[in-house]
Amino acid sequence: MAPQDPYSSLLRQYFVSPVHAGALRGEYSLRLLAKVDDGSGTALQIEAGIDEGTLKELRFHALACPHLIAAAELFCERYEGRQIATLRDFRSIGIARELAIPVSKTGRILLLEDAVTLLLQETGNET
Amino acid sequence: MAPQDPYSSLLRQYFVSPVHAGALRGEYSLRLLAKVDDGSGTALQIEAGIDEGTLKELRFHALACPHLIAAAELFCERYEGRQIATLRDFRSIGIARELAIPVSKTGRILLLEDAVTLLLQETGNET
Amino acid sequence: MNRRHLVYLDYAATTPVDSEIAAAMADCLQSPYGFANPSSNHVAGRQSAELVERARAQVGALLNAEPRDLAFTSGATESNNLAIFGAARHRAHRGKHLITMTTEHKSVIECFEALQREGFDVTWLDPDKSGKLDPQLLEAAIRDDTQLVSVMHINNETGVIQDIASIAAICHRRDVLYHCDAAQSAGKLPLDIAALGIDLLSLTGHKFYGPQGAGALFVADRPGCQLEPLLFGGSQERRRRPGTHAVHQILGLGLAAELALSRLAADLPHCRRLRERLWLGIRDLPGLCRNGDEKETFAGILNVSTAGVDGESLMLALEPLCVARGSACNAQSGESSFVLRAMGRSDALAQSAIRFSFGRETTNDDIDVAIERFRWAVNHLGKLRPPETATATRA
Amino acid sequence: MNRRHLVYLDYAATTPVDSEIAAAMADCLQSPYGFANPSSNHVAGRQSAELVERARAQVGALLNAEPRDLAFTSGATESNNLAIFGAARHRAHRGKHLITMTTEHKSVIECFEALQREGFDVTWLDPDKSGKLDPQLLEAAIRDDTQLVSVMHINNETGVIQDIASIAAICHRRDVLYHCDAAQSAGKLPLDIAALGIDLLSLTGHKFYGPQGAGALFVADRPGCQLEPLLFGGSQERRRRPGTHAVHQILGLGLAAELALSRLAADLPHCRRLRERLWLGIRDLPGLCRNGDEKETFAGILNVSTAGVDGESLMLALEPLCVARGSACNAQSGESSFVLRAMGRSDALAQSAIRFSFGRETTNDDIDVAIERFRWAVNHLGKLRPPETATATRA
Ligand SMILES: Cc1ncc(COP(=O)(O)O)c(C=O)c1O
Ligand SMILES: Cc1ncc(COP(=O)(O)O)c(C=O)c1O
Repeated sequence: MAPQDPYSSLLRQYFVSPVHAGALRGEYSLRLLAKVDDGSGTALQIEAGIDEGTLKELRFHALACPHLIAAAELFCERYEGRQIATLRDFRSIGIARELAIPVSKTGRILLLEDAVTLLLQETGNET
Repeated sequence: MAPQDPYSSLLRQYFVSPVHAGALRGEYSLRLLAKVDDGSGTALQIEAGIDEGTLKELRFHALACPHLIAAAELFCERYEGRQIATLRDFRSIGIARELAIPVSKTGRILLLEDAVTLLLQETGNET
Repeated sequence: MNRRHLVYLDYAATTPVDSEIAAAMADCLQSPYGFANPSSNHVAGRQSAELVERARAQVGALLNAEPRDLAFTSGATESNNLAIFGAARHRAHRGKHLITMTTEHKSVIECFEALQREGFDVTWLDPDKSGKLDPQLLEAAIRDDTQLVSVMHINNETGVIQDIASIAAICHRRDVLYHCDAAQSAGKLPLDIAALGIDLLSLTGHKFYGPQGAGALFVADRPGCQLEPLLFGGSQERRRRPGTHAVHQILGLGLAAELALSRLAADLPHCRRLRERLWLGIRDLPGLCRNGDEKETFAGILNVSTAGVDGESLMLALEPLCVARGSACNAQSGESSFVLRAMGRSDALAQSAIRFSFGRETTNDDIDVAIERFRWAVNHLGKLRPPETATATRA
Repeated sequence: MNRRHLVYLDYAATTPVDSEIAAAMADCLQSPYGFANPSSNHVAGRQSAELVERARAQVGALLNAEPRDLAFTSGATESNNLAIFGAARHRAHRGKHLITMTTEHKSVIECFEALQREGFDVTWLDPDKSGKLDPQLLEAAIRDDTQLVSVMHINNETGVIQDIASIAAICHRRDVLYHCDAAQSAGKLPLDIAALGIDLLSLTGHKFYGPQGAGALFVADRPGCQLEPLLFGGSQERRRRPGTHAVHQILGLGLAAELALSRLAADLPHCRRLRERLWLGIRDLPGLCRNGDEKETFAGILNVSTAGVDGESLMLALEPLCVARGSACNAQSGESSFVLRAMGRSDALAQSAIRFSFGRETTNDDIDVAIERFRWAVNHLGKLRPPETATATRA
């Protein structure tokens, strides 16, 4: 019942300084773009710069609530440098926990899972 | 609307020090007693010691609200030494004004008027 | 009349605010952001919301209740209205029979009267001569269509304590909601809501050293115990009670609850000693009798009637004592106490009743002034009394 | 987050308590007998009652109303509920048609919704795009069986000021009661109840530097303007509102009214200057638009929407500014503002709305921090926005 600050300090940090916001800066053999929206204003897009199966650079744009912005930033930070295949195991719930998103609001970041799934599909199409 | 102290300072004074409370002390050619009550607990009795048509001494007893006690005391003080006939003009409303009894409570001292009327009747019977 | 000479023995009408609580409330009012609206979704708002939730936990601890089952209100009058109208109307489809007592506080009685006008069927139970409810009477009054029983804990005029554990048990056995107006007992007697199994309980801060205008209603979290709200317009208090929270008020209520819990053990014997001293000092007066069960009466209240004395004159003669005739609620009207009448007192005795009530800050000196003044007043009025007027003590 | 860095621009949710008023309330709480129950018929009680009546006179002076026509309540939520339920139910035998607006405060809207469920027929008037009610619309909506019209004075989200003089005149001509929720205007705009001919008016202390939890309802003393009470149980407030008076609260409300009267002339231009400064500082931002009529809007509120920006993210980016999304009441739910939707704003624009509100203690520095922070936030979120996302300003 105690009214909590709905934003953890980690969430605030990623929200205020999303260093992965914006467009890709480098040159990559493969550039992928996943765009998703919820039909009522919230929109997320993730760009991946890929070389030899590695996510060399991840960037995002979002018109979204703080939770989704922070989640997108955390995702980009976490998966940069990893193999594409690791995306298969991605679940937004893990990020929700890390950012201490209240259970009632975890639904807000499911769009991130959709975007990642789309990204994986795109890589499948390309390879 | 301002909540007033329902008791004026004069009323308080007569209520706290009713020097005319009690029974007659002197010897008089005529002693009269008027007893009235309202049927629901309030009772007033006034005794008059009379010589040659003069109210030489007036005393009262009361089981009553503060207004009636103070009114009885004021009556006794005021009429002692006067001629019996002056009782004819007695109206409790004058005393109500002097004691600054709120209009909504002036009805409480009508019993005094009844007692005075009775006293007058008694003197009529006696003379 | 000089304030300094006043002796305040009207704790059952309202207690002084504990000085530390008053200071904390003042701090809250004056703090840079303590005032923010707890519903506001910004830093200052969340700080206020935390103050509100801390207070909720403090009140919960006093009652051994889940904090989330408490709704803050503007006082016990509102809590009683919300509980009684809310439960009766919410359960009206199941049945329309309600039970209460003739000696309840007006804020309970008048709700039931209004419900009667709405078509509910109310059984009014009388107390015995000592002011207590015989639980058997309650048991017998419950019918298949009974939905709600409201019986107070401590009576505000006499201090008589009802056996709420038995009452709650009977209600539960018969699947009837039990509401308890604990305005006079919360913070003064131990209360364990969970153990007692009370469904609805009203309290108010100003009866236990907290602020006026701050109360709470406990609503048990169990099926069937739901309320129609009385006020509409916002999602505060889980929609049970909308309106901007009065942060300083709720903070004061919470602190009063916390303080009460730590002072209960000391306050009660203190009151008992004071009452004993007072009673010993006046009991020999002619025509005097005590109202309410001698044993099962809250120690902070002594209610006495004096035969052959007018109540209003007695009150005036008692100045500068601050005491009550009946309760504060009917002080203005000058009616004789319906509580004492229901206990079988004669009208004459009921109208002479004086309630002394005291508490944490009352001293022996206060009691001694009261004794002296009361003796003087009764003697003074006794001298004024027409010689042959009846002074029978018994009703 | 350090309190000192907070900039409080949420005066429409609640104002800070004036420091002298807070001190006077603290004095009252701590004074030897300031706490007594005003219904108690003893010296201390009468002193409290005098404090209450002085406050009543102060509130009366603010409104040019007869003090005796004011009932103290726990705030505007309760005042609105009492006025609307009370009048509608009392006049139900004459007719069951009621009129209000879709942009009223929730504590008005939800009363009418509840009355609809009780069988009343409610006409909901929409404002025009500027947020104002066209009096012709009202005139046309009144029927022979119309009993009550409720239209607020200043809207709590947009600050839009309704033409209550015309509304009152129409209502009077048609023999319909007019209730005005003046929670946002009392103490901030001149209000002359006698001249306006308003029947029922609600106000609350915490919107004009008084305490939370203290309000009043004005009830005109004329035939036909009577109320069924909402709460029962005591003869306080001429039976319109029972319960022990919260003396310190009422005292604070009265002082706030007195202070407001003396500060009105200075407060308004101060707010106007602040709002101008704020608007000039942000109006060039891309996608920005102002909500509510530019002229007939209370100077203490500036409500703006920003296309292509998420409202919740904007709120967080604005920290440590304390501002509001919509109003405090729907802050928690995150719904987009129904007030702006009723004014024809798109959902996207409505949900990005930010209400800046300020007052007596707001400084130019506060405004400058707000400008800087708002510019940063809009730019920050603009950079995050997917490139092709629409940023159309108009609804
Ligand atoms: C037994 C009882 N119930 C209810 C109330 C009402 O409380 P409040 O005045 O805080 O509304 C009181 C006191 O006034 C009381 O003594
Ligand atoms: C227009 C309006 N009406 C009513 C209210 C309710 O006032 P309170 O919270 O004091 O009950 C408010 C503020 O909360 C308001 O802005």
